[in-house]
Amino acid sequence: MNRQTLLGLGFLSPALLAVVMFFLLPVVLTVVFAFTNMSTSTGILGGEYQISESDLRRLPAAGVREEAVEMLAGADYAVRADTLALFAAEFGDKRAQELEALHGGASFDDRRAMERALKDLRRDPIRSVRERKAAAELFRISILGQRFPTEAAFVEAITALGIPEADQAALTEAAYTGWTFTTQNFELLWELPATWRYALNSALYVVLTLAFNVGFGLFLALSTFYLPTRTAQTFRAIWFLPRILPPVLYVLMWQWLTWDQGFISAILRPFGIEPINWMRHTATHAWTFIVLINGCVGASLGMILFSSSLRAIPETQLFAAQVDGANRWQQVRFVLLPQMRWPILFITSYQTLSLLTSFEYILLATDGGPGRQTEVWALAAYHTALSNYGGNLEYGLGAAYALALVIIGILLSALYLRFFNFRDLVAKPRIEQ
Amino acid sequence: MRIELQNFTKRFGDTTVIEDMSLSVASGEMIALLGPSGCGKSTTLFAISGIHRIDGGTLHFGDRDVTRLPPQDRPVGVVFQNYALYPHMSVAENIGFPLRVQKLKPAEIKSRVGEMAELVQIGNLLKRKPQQLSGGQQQRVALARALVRKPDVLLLDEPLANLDAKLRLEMRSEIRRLQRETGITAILVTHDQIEAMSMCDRIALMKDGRIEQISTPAEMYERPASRYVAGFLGNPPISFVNADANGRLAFGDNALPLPSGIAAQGPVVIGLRPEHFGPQHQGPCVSGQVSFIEPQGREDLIDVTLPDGQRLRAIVPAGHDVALGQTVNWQVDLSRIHLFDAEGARL
Amino acid sequence: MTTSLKGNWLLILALSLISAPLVIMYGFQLIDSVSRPAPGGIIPQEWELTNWRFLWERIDSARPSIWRVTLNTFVFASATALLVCAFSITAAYALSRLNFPARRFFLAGLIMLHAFPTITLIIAIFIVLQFLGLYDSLIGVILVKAALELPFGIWIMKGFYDSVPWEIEMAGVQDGASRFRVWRELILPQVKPGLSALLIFSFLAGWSEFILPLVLAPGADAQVLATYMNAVIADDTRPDYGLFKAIGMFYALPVIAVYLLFQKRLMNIYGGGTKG
Amino acid sequence: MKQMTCALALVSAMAATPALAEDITITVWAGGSNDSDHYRIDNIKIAANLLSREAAIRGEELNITVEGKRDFDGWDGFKQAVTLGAEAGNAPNIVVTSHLDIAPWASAGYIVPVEDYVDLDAWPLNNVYSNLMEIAAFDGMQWGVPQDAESRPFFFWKEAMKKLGYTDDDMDAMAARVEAGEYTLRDMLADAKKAVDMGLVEEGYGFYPRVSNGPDYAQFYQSFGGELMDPETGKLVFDRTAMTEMYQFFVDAVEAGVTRKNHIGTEWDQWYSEVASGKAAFWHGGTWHYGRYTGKEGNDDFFGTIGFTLIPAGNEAGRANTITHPLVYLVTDQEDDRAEEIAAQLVAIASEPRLNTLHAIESSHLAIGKAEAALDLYAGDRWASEATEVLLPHANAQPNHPSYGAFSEAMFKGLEAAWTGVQTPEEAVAEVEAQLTATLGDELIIR
Repeated sequence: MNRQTLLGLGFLSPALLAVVMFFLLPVVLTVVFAFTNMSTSTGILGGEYQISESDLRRLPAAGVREEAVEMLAGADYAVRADTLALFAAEFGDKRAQELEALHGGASFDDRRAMERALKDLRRDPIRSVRERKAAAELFRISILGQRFPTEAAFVEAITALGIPEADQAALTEAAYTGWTFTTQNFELLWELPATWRYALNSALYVVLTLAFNVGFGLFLALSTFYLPTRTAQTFRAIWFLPRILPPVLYVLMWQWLTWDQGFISAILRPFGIEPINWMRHTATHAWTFIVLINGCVGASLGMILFSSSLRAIPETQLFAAQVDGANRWQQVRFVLLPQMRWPILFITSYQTLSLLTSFEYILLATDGGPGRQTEVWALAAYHTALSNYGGNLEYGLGAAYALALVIIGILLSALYLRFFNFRDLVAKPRIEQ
Repeated sequence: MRIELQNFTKRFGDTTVIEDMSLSVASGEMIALLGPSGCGKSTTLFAISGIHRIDGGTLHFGDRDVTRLPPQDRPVGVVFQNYALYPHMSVAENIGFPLRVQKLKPAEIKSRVGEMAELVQIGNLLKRKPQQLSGGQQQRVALARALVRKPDVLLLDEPLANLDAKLRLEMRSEIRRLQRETGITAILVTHDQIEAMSMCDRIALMKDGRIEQISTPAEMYERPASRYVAGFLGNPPISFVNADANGRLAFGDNALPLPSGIAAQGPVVIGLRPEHFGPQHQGPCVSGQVSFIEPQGREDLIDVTLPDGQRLRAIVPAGHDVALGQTVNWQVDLSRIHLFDAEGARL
Repeated sequence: MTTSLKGNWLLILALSLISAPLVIMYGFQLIDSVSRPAPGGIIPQEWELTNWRFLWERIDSARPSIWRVTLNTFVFASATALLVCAFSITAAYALSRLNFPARRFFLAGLIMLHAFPTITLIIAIFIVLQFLGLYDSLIGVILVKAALELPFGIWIMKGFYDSVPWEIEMAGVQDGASRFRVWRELILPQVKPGLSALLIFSFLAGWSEFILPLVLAPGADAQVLATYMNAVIADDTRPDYGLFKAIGMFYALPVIAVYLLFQKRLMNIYGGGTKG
Repeated sequence: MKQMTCALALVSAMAATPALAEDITITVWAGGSNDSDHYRIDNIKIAANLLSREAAIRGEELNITVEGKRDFDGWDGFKQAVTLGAEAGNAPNIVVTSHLDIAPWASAGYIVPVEDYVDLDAWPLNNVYSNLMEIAAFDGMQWGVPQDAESRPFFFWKEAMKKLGYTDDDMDAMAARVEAGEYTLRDMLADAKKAVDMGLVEEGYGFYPRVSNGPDYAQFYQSFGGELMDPETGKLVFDRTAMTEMYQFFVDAVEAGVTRKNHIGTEWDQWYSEVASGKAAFWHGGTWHYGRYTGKEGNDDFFGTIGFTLIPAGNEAGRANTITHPLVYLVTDQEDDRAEEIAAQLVAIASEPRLNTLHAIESSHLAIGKAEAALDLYAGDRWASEATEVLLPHANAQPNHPSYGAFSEAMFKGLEAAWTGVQTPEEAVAEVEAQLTATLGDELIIR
């Protein structure tokens, strides 16, 4: 390994580490999660083993025989010889004898009842709540509602209950509270009508916004191109700000513009137009503003890129065109536009991907409303996995949504490799030693 | 310092650019690598400088094998076509950089930079930044920087390409002067035959990664080793005429006697420089029709189209009375014609 | 191409009309922060500074002080910017100029990442952060944000390195300097404009970031202005556009200042850097 | 079992070693809480003070620091923060949240049952209304303790009603008529239409519902005969007819010009100021709205201007109802069992009537226990006592089921689609059904 190799790898390694940690690993994890049923209920980091009351009715469907289910059900707490012996060992024979006298042979449905029974001890009462709870626990004969951290502990417990070995595997599987591997997410995506709508929304969003971005960016670049420098700069500044203003603030401005008591409503009121929430009145309204909000951000990028490539076109060409009698529109149509094919192509391809995966502005503006009409795919992924009113975060399903975008992202960026003229990019360094 | 490049081979990926080339440059000699772009002359230069790895063969400076040395360790100074001055450094810092790398004391750097600046005559510019200099001044700074650490070899990569015509003339002699004064072994890469001929002791004419001929400028002009060499040197260029050698050289209605000592049979190519053809010479005649006259002041260039459609060019002193369309029967200086076989090798 | 104002009045009129909504929004952003409009109207009635009260008092006992949040935001944005720049200048140089195994592979990877939908990875990123024990900490969000900005930063810096003439590098090497020294003393000074543009750009990106702190650092200790402001807006019992706008103004001031100061360089990065 | 063995070990350890100074920090996160809800956190602080004093008397030194946080980015942000925090192992010790979170969080192991640490039969927990305690239980275990109670009444603007021809007596009898099912949502719609037609309120302001998703909409589902959970099997119930009729009701309201088509998403600020000042004839809200109307919105004569009832029945199959959606104190699973124990004890103390009354009156919520009604502060508050009387006995709650969140979400999205005219009620119901069948599978009963 020569010095250049060492230096190259050394220079690359900090960035490489960051990329591996926060790109590569997450991509792999996303793929894995997409094949799981991970959610708030299952937790992320693995689960424990528990049979709850409501699980009992699910067990037959999971392949556990009725006899086994019945063994699991039944009374929870029992005062009988073996449990009393345990109690005696911890809390003394005298208490055990008194309890046997009071409740010997009794069984209780829940711990609360068991605790009440323990309170009946008069001669040497257990005063501390914690101790009484610990004592009640000694009489537990059911495993319902108990969590076992490992499979081994759970199997031991059900074996102790006498569950036949034939049922143990199915029961253990059903008792696991963590996530498991499944392809259900994809079936679900396929079946849900909403999925298709989100995909359609995404397509609509990308196409409309992109058209606005490119068209408007081009218009801004061309029109400011012909203006005196100062005037052009002013307009460029106006259109550049949306790009660098924090999204939270930028969307707030739009909300102020559009809400019932906002600017548009106030302006139109004297004309007899009832104030409405212009951003959320109908799906069309919402789409219009989604496109405008995102479009104004995107158009600035187009404007700047196009402006700089316009500046690169030699002025003499325009003089020549003027001499040839071309008016401005003809200059634009026949001289300028044909030379901007490459930047237009770049903006289009680059923004397709970023629009496809961006949802920040939509989240802040309409949050997908009204009626899921502006819920795009990426936002659906975010909502499903990380944010919904119900608080039930479905990481697995969300990852499946995200996976679709990841795959599209990889495919599209592979395509861009061709656009970006990869051969030139990887031209060998000219110093060889 | 003598440079000995032996069996040099260079590949970029799968394409072999230079194969099995040898070149030796005597100590204190200045040699030109001349050729059209893409002939491998810059590649050879970069291989000697160490920037390109040598894929096959060896390179010796004197007795020292430098084939595997990185460029940092080779006693070589390079002047690049665009001078590659460091834009953020002043002239003095630019020239002093190689010394700073060698960790010399600031005082010594200063004195050597001053010395070098005097040598290239830019002593008054030391505080300027490169962008404040004219092309010729930048050139001088680049030379000074290349020479300051007293390298054994000076490599010049198209050093005059970025200068205007007048400066080019001036720098031509300036570089030659510096090379002579320092006695350094120098290699000049150029595609300009005049530069090569006027500045160098010897010229290596390259084609497709090979050295076509290596000799002094006069020798190369007088006795080109191949049709290619003959065609490359000379302005206005040499004219070629296809002829059939059968005891004499026949082409169309014209024929020339075979020069003495040359035995040839079958198709050959005659090379005839314009200055050896015209009404003012002694020798056998060739007739044709004047098809073009280009006045040059002191003399005129006149194209003569032969009956078989081939064309010869002549330099005729001004004041002649030749008219366009006129049929002429002009002499050829037979001792100066060059004969090449069908493959282009000199006969 | 510059021409006189006179011949362009139609163009200017059209542009002004189209720009009006944005200008109105900017204008009222400022006006509403220091005035109180009539109910249901838009014309300012009184001029007052009460909307700016958040600067000297807590608008809600549960919210951290604005200064604390501003400090967080500043730390977040500057640390992100520094990290991005530090990692980008080395990695981009290696990719642009150095010969090492698998360079092609890294370059292809860079282009992929450059266009990659990063935000879709946020669930998985959470897991990684929590594995590192950096969830709900400013450091964690800084690392993630910096990592997500890196492909862009490397891309930009590579563009700037690519435009430095090879001869400078060759001359340096020929002058006896090591590659590292050539990079540090000869090449780095040439890409300074790119570096400062990237620094500004990453700072602004960090300053504006919303989703990452929202998801990865919900605790009060790591709150930044974006999440702070959004929380104030989301608090449905006391919406107060005047207050929002004042906070928004406060939030936007550094952005505008940076824009005015470094306009050219910012345009530089958008204009020149992203070209393939 | 593990917890219990740990606990046992701890108990014995504590008995064996002499008392040392113990410092512990308890963090409390409260979701959906505003300034007026500060007692959700402050009561834990007071409880910490009390617990320390109790310890001091026993001769132990127990220093508890309570750190509270309630400035979250809405409920979504709060729940996200708690779940991700729990996954990352730095969840707060106590969370104040919707009882609906118990099911998913219990399954995930984020929370521990309070019944493991406190005596439910002892004061003050035995004072808490048992139906509220039931709401904080899941799968046979008591996971949390109700933090407050509320209910979601139907409101009407008295002046508008008067102009519609209702006398004061009629209005006083309204609550009873609604309860008896004599005055239904359809009657309300007719009245609201009249109010719009007569110009008493602007178009779209006849019936002015909640502007975002919330438990409120489950009430309308119940009004049309819908049932949320099957008590036999514990599965969620999707009643096609009830759902369709409920959607249809809102579509009709829009078509009649009584409700605005773009109503969902209206700014809360605007909504509050409008309903509190009589811009709307009928609306519905929560008991805590009283505080907002009389406070910030400046309605000085609440009882003179606003009447309230249960949510009226929608049809024969349905019933007048109201949903209480109490927030609960939950104790999260921690490495340190001692922290869980202290947290649970603090929750118990914070449920003392006096402490809870502070919160109830300050934030216009209802009492969680019988004894509170006897306290001067509570009894002296007309709203609290009247609302408790009219509403609380009829209040039911949404079911604690791991998938109820998805159910509620889907139901509202469908409603929104029908309401805004994107789909017909039938289409919307069909889509919601398809989605719920796919996501809930066996856990859903379709009727």
